[in-house]
Amino acid sequence: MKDYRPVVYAAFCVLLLLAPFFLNAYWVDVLNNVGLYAILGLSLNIILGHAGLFHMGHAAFYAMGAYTTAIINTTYQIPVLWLMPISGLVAGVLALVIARPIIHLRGDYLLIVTIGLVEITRIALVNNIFGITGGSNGIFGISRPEIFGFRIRRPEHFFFLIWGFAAVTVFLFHRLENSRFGRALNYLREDETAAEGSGINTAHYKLIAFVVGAVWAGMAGNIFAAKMTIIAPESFNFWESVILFMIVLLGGRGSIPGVILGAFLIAGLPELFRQFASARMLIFGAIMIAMMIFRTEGILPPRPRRYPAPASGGGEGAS
Amino acid sequence: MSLLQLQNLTKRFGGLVAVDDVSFEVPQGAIVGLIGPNGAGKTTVFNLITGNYRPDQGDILFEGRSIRKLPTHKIVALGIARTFQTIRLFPKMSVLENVLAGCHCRTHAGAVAAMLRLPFQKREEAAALAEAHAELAFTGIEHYADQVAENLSYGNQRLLEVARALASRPRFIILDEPAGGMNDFETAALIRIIRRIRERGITVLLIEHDMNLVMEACEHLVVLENGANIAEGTPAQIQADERVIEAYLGVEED
Amino acid sequence: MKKMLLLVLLIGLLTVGSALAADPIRIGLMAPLTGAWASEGQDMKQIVELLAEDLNAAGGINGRQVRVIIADDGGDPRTAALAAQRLSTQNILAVIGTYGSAVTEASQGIYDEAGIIQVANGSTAIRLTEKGNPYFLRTCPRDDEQGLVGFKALKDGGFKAIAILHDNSSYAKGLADETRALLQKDGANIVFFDALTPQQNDYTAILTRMRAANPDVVFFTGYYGEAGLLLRQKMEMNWTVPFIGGDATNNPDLVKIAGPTAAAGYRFLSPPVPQDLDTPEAKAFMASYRNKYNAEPGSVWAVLAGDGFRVITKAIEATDSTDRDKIVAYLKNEMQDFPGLTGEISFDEKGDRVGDLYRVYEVNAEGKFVMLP
Amino acid sequence: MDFFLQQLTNGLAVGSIYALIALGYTMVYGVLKLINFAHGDLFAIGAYLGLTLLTAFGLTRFLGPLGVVIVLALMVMGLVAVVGAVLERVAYRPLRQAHRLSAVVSAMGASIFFQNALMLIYGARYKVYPHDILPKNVVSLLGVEVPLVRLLVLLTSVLMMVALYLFIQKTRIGTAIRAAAIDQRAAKLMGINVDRVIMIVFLIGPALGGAAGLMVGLYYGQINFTMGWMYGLKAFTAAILGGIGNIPGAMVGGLLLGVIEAMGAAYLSIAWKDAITFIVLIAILIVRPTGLLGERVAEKV
Repeated sequence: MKDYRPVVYAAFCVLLLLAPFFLNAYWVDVLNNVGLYAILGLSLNIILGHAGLFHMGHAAFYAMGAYTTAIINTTYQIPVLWLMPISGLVAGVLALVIARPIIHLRGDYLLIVTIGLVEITRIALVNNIFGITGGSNGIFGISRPEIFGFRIRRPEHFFFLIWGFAAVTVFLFHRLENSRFGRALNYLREDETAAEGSGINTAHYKLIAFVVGAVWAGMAGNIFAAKMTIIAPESFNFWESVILFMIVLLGGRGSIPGVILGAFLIAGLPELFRQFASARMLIFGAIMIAMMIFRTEGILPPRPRRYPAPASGGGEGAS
Repeated sequence: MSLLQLQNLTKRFGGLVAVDDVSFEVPQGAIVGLIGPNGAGKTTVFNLITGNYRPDQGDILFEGRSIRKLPTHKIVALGIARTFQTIRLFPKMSVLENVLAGCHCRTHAGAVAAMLRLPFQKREEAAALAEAHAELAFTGIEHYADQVAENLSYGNQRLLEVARALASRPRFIILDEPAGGMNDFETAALIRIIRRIRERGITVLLIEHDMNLVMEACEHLVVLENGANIAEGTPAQIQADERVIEAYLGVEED
Repeated sequence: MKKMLLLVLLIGLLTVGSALAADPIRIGLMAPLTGAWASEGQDMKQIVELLAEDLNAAGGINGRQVRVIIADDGGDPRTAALAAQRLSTQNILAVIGTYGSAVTEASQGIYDEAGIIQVANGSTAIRLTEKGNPYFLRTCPRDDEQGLVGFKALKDGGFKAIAILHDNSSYAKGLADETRALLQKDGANIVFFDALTPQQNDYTAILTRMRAANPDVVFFTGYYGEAGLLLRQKMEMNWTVPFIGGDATNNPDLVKIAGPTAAAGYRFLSPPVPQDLDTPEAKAFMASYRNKYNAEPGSVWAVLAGDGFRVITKAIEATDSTDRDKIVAYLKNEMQDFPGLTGEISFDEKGDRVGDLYRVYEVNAEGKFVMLP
Repeated sequence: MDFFLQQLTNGLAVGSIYALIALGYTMVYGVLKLINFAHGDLFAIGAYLGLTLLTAFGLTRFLGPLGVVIVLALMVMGLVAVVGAVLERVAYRPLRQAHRLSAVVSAMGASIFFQNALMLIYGARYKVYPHDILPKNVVSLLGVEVPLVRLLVLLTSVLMMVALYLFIQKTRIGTAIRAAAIDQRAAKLMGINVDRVIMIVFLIGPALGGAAGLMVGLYYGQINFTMGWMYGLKAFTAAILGGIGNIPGAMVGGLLLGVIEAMGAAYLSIAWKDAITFIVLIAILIVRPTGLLGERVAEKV
């Protein structure tokens, strides 16, 4: 059978690129949300999809990035986009510190601890920890980002910022997947003992998976803060983590196209159902069950990696 | 000098003494068999060597250096590779990727290098691929390279574990019942492979119940019973040893 | 994915198309129809829909019908920004809502840029009207105003040891902070200040601790659900300290939850609700509401959304125009003491509601709210 | 000391409800290794059904308080059990062979579905149980005044837990459940109808959850459609704390969680109460990675 996926992907990219020229501000903003969730989903995919760690606290890292941006921007007026690497770094370092003692927990025990992490983060934000998070009011007056003097303000502008960053993410994460690092994460997901026995420092890779995921979530938090200009703790609650968790699982663990599709479904479908008003989440819940039953491994599960054929027919004994 | 020395190794699980004051040495370049009835503590000894378990007493020296406290992946990096009694492959990944796992500890590229595709990362990746293919060829399963590991036959899964272990460029390899589940034809091929492993300068320590294999392949045998080392010597010596015969016969009477 | 996008495109085009074809005056309502504040949002929707129906039945505004377009903000800022984007593409003149200051704030800039008048109903944070945003008004009072009322009530009561409890929501926290600051300046003795976690049913641990601080009054700034439970569990503990609450407890469900015995004597500060007003507008509204929903209106915030709708339609009628600047100018400068469902309504230049709004209510022995003189 | 004892009883009462819900999580987990994220919502359904049945049949007119509670409990438990079994049949059984995380998504979908169904059927406002069903007496215990109902809640939960424990340990079905929990394949080979075992687990767990919902309704009076999330999360925490899959663990975990919460609020900070609880949980798990009573088997290599 002919592989028509490149055609589909290309068509998707073209349609997406053209979308802001045809859609109204609302639908563009829906796509912006989808894009943000896609970036977050891809970052969680490293931890949950590739390394197989049950991490249901990703919103915590997202929050750390958003708050880092908000606090520094509103106190020192440093342009928002400059803060993107700093937000990523702060989230990454905190992830390293937090994940260190809990990394050896398995499966569902890790799950509840990461839920705890997101709850502790939210409660800390609500209680205005260190007097810098603004409590439940959050932080307001975050400035709009600027690129070469161009002020990013309208949803169409953000569309290109967000999906541009998503494209960079896809590009880099695709490389990451198809590398020694990506494989190492998969080994530890498949069988931790065998991975360690093959010489892989599993604890190290778990930590790095957390850090990479957190850095990206932190940078997504930066964009989120810039887009909203106000952030509040309720945007980073446990439910937000659950949404990200579902995006990865519904789309297909370890699959980049899957996660993006997952973001479209989880962040986009409820918007399509707005006409059902109060019943929209009910329908959404039912559809989630149905989708999982019909595609048990996610809608677009990952495809096997491809490797170049060996140069010669394979020789005798390596050493 | 002996490559590996076990000194008065003891391991307890609750009240059970699984390994009781075991000492033996594995000379450089040898093929040594560790035999004994089921439950004698053979696999536990392996797990102690590879750092999966920590000994309660005693020490393990590899090339004269204690590895008792090292984590498993560091022990692999020092040059000790192993296979598992209950096959532990990465079942959903391809055969080639399983072998690449072994290459891991000899390569270095991290997450950033991978994202940027640095030149050294590309070279390293190509070299690892070549090496993985070579090990598949060495064990004779190269045409399955693109298959999913769990679809291989039992015998080939065992060989794949050997290939994965070899890909870590060990100086010492530990095979835990490598012939388990193999037919006679496959076992004969395995014996040839074990010999060729030694020819590559790799010392072999194996657990095996297939006495034909043990007697044919090993130069030196260590016999465990109830966690204790009861005899040691050449296959001929062991076959004549009263205590060994008793131990094995005693088991068969049960 | 491709199909999905086409669908998105199609629906997008349809909404634009239908918006352009519309003739009636379009007014948006942004409310938390789902999520943690769904009960407030559903009440807001019921009230605004009812008012619109009644208005249209009576001939609309100067002959033009009114259409209410509803968007769910889910009670969270992100969804609210989306809802605001959606409403601003719907060709609306003004929007009512929403509930929660952070949620409102996330939508403020979007409406401002789209030139849509926003009348918030449950967003009391001071800063919302301090930004110089010309099209933003609110029918609810600000935290500092209510803080002042809270302070006066506590001071007039002659309480010596005061406990303040909030729930860490931005509204309750704001009120608690304002009141505490005023009390401290006055040299009052605050023996307890902390926040409970909403929706947890069991507050005995908190009550026990609060009791140990031995206050002679408790000022609770949170919501009626928790207030009802606190009163009920307080009674079970045989603790007789008086409770005073903020306007988020102005909801008849409070008595249902606490039970009339436990609720009796409870006081709270609130703008008046239509049940207690004898203006013809309030009476007509109550009759209509009871007739349609066979219940009493819930929280005062939902009624404030109704007032938002009423002032906007009044301004359109009075100016006979859909020009935003004229409407806002009318609301801020010309409209004086408009008979609202929560008392008389006037706005100042910032868009804040002015006037002595607050009343003190007490729950009587039958469990009815009685406005104290 | 009075203060401490008072807080202890406060914590135990809350904890006994957590424990009762936690049992449902832990039983399902024991057999299916599935975290039933919809379990909290089954609990909420129990609370709502209790209210509906109570007002629909006017039970209070011809039964005493005890009679009302017992009849109501039996009806609620039966109905919620049916909902649970239907949930298993529709949302989980088709995913039995799939990766265990797939069923988690299905469970979350079910949770969203139930929660919004409750909102659509009953409305978003708080619902309130009548006040006059339970006695209002206060009893004195070790010098501490405790409402009688509070003791009854604790007592009922403990009784149910003991009954469940005996059922699991002493009956044939209980043995089958334990066997299926250890190794489903082996259980099947031994002639155990695993599908039936799972069905039974999905009857008992939700029934207990429904009973807990009814208790919350009767005792606290106030219920709302989102309550399942909060209680569900707490109960899941409790199950993990005790060692998930372990029935006495769920009881211990639940009670302990309630006490930790009460003590956190009593001696540290009320606003930080839930954060303190999670920090204690994390600390416990760092020391005992499989919970308090969870099995700690050295992994077989």
